[in-house]
Amino acid sequence: MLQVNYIGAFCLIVLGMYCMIAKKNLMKTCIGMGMMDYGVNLLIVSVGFHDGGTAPIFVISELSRASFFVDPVPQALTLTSIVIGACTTAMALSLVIMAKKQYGTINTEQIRRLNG
Amino acid sequence: MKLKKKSIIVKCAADLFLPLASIFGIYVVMHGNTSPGGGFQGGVLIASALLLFFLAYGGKKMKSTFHEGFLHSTESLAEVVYIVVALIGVFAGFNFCLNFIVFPQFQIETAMVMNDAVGYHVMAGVICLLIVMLTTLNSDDEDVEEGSDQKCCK
Amino acid sequence: MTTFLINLVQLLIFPGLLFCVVFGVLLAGIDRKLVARMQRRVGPPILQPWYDFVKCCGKETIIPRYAKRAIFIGAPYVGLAGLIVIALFIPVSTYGSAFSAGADLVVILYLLTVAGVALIVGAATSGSPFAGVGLSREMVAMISYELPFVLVLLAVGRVAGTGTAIGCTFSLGTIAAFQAANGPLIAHWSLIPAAIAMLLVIPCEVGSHPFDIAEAETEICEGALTEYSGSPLGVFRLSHYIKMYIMTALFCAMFLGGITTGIAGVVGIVVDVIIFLVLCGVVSFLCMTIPHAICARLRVEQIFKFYWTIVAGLAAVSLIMVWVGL
Amino acid sequence: MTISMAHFPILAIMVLFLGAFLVALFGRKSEVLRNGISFLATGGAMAFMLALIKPVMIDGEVITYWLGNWAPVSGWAIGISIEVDALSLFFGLVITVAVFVSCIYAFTYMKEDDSLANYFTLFLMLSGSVLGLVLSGDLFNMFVMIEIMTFTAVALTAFRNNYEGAIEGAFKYLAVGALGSTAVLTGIAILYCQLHTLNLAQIAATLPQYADSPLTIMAFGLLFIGFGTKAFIFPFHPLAADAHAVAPASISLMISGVLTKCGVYGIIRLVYVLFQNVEVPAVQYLVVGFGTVSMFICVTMAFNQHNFKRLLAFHSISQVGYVIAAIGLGTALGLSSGLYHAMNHTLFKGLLFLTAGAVQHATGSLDLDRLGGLAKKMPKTCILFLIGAASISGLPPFNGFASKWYIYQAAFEKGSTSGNFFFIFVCVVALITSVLTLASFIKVAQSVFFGQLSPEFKDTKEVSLAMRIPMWILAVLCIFTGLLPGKVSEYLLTPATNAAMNAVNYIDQMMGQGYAVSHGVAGSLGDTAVTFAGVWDPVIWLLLLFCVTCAVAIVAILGSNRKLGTREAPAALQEPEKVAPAEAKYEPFFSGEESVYSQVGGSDLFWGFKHNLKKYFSFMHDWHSGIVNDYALYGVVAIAFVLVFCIAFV
Repeated sequence: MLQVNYIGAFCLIVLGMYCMIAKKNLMKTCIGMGMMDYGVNLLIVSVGFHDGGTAPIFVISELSRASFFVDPVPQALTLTSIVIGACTTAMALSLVIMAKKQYGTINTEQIRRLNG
Repeated sequence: MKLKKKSIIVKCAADLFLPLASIFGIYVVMHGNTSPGGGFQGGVLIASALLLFFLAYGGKKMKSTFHEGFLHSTESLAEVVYIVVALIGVFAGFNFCLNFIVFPQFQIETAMVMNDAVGYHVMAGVICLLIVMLTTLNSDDEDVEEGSDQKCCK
Repeated sequence: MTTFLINLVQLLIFPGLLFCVVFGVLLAGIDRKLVARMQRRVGPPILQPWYDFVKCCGKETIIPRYAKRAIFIGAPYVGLAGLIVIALFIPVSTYGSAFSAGADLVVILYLLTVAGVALIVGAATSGSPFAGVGLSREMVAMISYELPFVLVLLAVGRVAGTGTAIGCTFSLGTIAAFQAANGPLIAHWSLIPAAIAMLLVIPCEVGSHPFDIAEAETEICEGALTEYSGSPLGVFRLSHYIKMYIMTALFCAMFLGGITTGIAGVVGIVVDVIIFLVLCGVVSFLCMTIPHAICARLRVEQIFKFYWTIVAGLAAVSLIMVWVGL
Repeated sequence: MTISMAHFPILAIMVLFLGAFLVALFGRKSEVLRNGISFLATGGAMAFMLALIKPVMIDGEVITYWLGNWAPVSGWAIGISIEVDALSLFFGLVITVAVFVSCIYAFTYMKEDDSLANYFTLFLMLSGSVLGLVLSGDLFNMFVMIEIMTFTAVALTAFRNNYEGAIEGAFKYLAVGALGSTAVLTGIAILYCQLHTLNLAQIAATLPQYADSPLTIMAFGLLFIGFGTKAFIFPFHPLAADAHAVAPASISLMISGVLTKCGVYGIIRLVYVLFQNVEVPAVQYLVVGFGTVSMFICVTMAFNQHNFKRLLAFHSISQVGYVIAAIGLGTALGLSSGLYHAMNHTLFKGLLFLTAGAVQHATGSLDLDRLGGLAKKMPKTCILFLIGAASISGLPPFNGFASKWYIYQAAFEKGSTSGNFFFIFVCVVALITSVLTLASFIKVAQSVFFGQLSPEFKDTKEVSLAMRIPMWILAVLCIFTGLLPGKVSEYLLTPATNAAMNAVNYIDQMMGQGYAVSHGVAGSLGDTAVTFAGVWDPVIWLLLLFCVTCAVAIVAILGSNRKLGTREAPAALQEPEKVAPAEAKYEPFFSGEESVYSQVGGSDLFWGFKHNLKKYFSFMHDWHSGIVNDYALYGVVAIAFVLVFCIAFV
């Protein structure tokens, strides 16, 4: 069950990287960045997942040795990471909008005034 | 995808769900320190109600209803509040971000105040972001659309 | 107080200012004389470089329009002073060095760069395109000889440092002590390629004839020195002579140390120093006079290729042999 | 009410963030308020850091601080912590000084831009996040701070979005930087999966048990390349070049002086404290190899450049290469030389970027082929530039030389004691890189400050004092740290080195005494005593130089007692078109054609060098294609290489 998650995370990361390498469109580069983010998020959530565990919501009195729940820390991490990913994506998209205004294109082959 | 003129169904639905969405968001913010969720999620929920408003009433109405400048400037106020409240711990002789009860009779903890500050900040920030994005992306289309509609009517 | 006076004497007379100037001028004069003899000319008197210098100092100094006055005038003096300070760090046979605690081989490598940079900055501020080309060539020459020079230094440091705790040294004092105990390093056969490389590095560092691309007067009107006149020009010429002494002395200190009479006392030291100076003269003859007499000037790109392939190759062979313990 | 020393780190971070939000709140209208808040925030952060020197650097304390008093429970760190040892404080000091200088410089430099409240908000957030990164004791917090840092740095790079290429540079930085962030986050996820903790000290304590597990090694590789991305090591250097060239100069200072230091700090923490695997030969090859390749390739790339700041950007990576190569040596001398060079790099590269900014401010151009002869118009900036250039190219007695000298000693010593030729090779490359750096700065000096003044820039004015003061601060620091390597080493480098080499103390201070030993962390790494293979005393040299210069000058003055002296070139030369009759005696020499503007441009220099290596140079030029896909490809290849290398050899 969990292996699927790991394989999925790996596939997402690799797909994201592929997208960044191969696609000559700034929008697709952004999508690639997003996919990498999601892949890592999936990985982190899977790391904290225990098969059959409950949601980690307790009051102190309910908590005992026997309580079996999924690790809450990775979920917090994922949340933070999602927020950061959203910011990064927003930033990247706004840069794409401005690049389109300045260069008149979003083809990476033509956005290369800084080179050499 | 272009949206046609706002239909009455969307408007009615929005009128119905807007308060619900907002209240749910506020609920999540307020209970952030004791239950799952918290400032960020609640803030985003409230802000997403804006999308509903946009769908129903359009960009111009949205811009006139939500005061972008005000939200933008008070957004940083929330952060300042957060840091100041967190610093209370330092000046009271404890550590930064320490959670303790400020007003025992109301069960108000510093964590709650901080949570609310985050909620407000996120809400203001995301609303500003949405307004900026929606107006830059759709302003031209809308004008053209309205113009063409008028022509058709004439 | 006595220490101070001794230091002052060392600074100003031996092995400092006066000695450097006298011996540098002598070396240059002998070099010119020998070249002339090898070309079947009578040649100038041996003190001709000194007459040149004095004559230059008596002439008017003209500062070009684009020059920044302070830098233009100051550069030659700083370069000269930098060179003389190096002389204080190089051990002179059994007399040793005046301030051995001050610097090691790497520092000397860089202090030599200071003199080069003084020339370059002086040339750059003059604003002449000839000077621009000249400084570009000077810098290329610097890049060229730096690689073999570094390799030689590392090879020598490794051999001389065999006795120390960390198995390597950059300190000239340690190198001198090693040679005093074990004989000159040139006798160490794996260092012979390094010594040859070093002999080839010296003329380029000094900028003597086949490698004088920076001042090639037939091509770029004196290059870096185009706009210089009067005493700054004289000082640059003097720096050139002193560099001849310093580089040969460095070679002697690195490879020919430990050739001493073994006599104790002042007489022994004097004799040793004289031997050292004679060795300097011989090295100067080998590495500067002979190429000067028999070679035509190389082109810029030839120099670079020559140093980064043949000379660096020699030095690298030596370094690797030293490293694998041969 | 006194605030104990333990609060100072968090206050230093928070004062910057608070300043950022206050600027956003009040700084839109009033310039005085905006500058005042920024000045107080950066100055305050610097004061807090300086106040910590006494307890941390000299008395050797380690400040641990649990946010919200969430102290560890039964050996498990459950809260977020701040831990300041000498290593963190060293970087904290470097960062706050650079931030402070950049802030004062920006007051004048950015004056003509609009929406400055945004600039200072982002700037202070950037500073705060960088400081938070080095002081944090929590791995995930480090990641968050890295992300804030990248994010704000990208926004600031694109701040002058009307500049050609600003958007493009920022986008590349963001996109390829995301690869690095992904690598860091994946590494953290893998570590968490194994250890179920994010606290640095606890990870450091428990990791040695899993040292041979492939997961650990994979995490190491990912974290290494992730932090390497933030330090812009090869092959991520094109990002730095693009970002630097288009960012405002005060931000270029931040990117090169501060952001790259975060990457360096991350790598040090990683190999010395977290994984403690710096003694493994393969790790040394990896770290030193990346450093060496960066330093050589970037310095040769600088020969191709026509833009002042882009050239400086390549040098920046080249110097960071020195630092990384030095810290990878794994000896005490190597680490302290790396730290020393890291500090010096911030100082001199900051100075150079600020002079570039001054040139840009005064002339509006950064094109090396157009500028020239500014020494006459901007003499004070020229002196500052020469100090910076002398420092970076390692001319004695400036600080660049002192730290490079340490690095050569360290590499040579390491090669000698380990008998490994690789480190000797590193030493040779470092020495050659140094002379190439010198050549490159000769090029800048010739094509910006010396040579002939282009008619285009004949009305250039010297920049104002407010811009020169920050430059002088850095210049004076450059000279002092160069002249007093002994003192710097005693008060800053040795404590920091000892702290980094002593992981046990770091763990114990955080998690309680005996925690490290109970988890089987074996003592401190290696011997922290330092021996040198050579000697260098800048003070003696400087005294001697001074004496000899005086002697030479006296002789020269006495020698020229005839009233000839020196004189400026005659008016005939000054104004070729109107020959003054009084100067007629010069006419035979200066008459004829009028002098024309002929400047040997930057790209024409060093022909002999470039000609021989023209295949290499044209290959490198094509290789830095400027296409974001290509850079992403290099990044992915680097990640893959590091992973394969780690799994195969570590």
